[in-house]
Amino acid sequence: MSQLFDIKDTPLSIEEVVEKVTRRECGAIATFIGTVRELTHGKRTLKLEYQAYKPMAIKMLEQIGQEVRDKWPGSTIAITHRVGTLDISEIAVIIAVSTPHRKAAYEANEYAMERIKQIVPIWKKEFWEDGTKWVGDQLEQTAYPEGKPSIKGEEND
Amino acid sequence: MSQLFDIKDTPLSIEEVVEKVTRRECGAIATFIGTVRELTHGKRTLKLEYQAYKPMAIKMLEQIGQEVRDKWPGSTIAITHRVGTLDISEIAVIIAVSTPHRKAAYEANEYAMERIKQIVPIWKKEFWEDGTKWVGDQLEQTAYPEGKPSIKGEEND
Amino acid sequence: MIKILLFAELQEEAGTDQVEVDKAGVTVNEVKSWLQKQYNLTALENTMIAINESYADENEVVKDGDVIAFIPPVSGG
Amino acid sequence: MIKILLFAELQEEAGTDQVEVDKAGVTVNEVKSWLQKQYNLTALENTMIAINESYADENEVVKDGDVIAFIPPVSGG
Repeated sequence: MSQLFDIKDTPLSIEEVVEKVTRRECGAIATFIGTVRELTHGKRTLKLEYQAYKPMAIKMLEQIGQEVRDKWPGSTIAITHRVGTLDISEIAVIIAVSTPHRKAAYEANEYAMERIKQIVPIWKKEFWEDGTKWVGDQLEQTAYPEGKPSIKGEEND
Repeated sequence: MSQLFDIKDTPLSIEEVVEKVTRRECGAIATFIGTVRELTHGKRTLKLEYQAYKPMAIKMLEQIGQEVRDKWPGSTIAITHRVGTLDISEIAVIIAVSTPHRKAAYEANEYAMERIKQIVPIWKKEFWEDGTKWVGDQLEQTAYPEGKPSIKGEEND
Repeated sequence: MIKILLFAELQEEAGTDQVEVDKAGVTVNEVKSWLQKQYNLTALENTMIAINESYADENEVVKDGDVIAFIPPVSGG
Repeated sequence: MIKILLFAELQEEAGTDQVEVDKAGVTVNEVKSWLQKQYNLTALENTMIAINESYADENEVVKDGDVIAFIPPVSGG
């Protein structure tokens, strides 16, 4: 099997990520697809650039996978994040979670997305008509409350 | 654009349904993929057959779409349901919802799935090693509380 | 004439997926009773009714040309 | 020798994505102060630290061969 957690610099395939979590004993697959949005608070984005600290990002994605399997036994999760330059509507991230039953698939998927925004070393640079900026801190924490991102996930229980 | 709500008797494509809801102003797409699960309460399913009252099923899917757009302004939803004979792990239903922001995409998706199970005239026949059965009433309501399925969705607010 | 549509186990019990019958002017409930006797159906109890593709009340009176669908508890998704 | 990795705006400010420097035996915090002066960095304040691909405390002492990554607030997803 191809690896469940991946960082790629080429366009992402939804079918490919879903395929990784499809299992005979699971009836539900929830996916989240993050795409490049043109307008944020009325401001027009021209394109985005994503950069990753790739080996650590994959380790952190694997850690999120472990957290998800611990919290939702019987679940399988795969995450692929894109890096490089992305145009509007291109896919930046795909999270797929399969579970025997539906409710857990949604919950685990949402949990994984929250955790990505907390601990995975990936950065986004916005390109607007009037400039560029590396965006940090989308969760609007002005500093990590404990001086570093929670790497255990307690606050999400 | 191909129609947002569809009933098909051939294998479903995730990319095709996601494509229908991808928009420049949306950054989040949540999908739900229902697949044929082999084991339910330890009992082995060999295959499933889905039957639909197709014109009414499409009307009900369209109604769910309207409910979703009313509840989550700015969202776009597409649903395709398969009919006919399905093997284990084949896709029975795909729901895709795009929204400007993430939280609403998950919520609207889950809402749509609940509503499908309440009002859309589609039936599933289980094939086991020792027999077959048309499955009804998965929500374990022994009768519709008001004598018919809620067609307005009040109980989900 | 009205057209009656049957699905899932009702279709299998009746051995047909549709019936045309001269029942205009009676209530849905009366159509249901007739159907139950005619085909000896066991699964009509929790069945919902749709008239012309919209859910309807059992007390509604059917008109000539109406399509009456008997809808067992649904199990899509 | 230790290897320092820089990302996002830190990389652009410093004009490089990695620096090798003879700083084994000092704390992460001291490496950070050195880095800030050396490259006149403005964005180090809310930065997290990883040693050998795991988040680490600023008081940890770096060893020869360690890879120290300065991690600005992340914005993936």
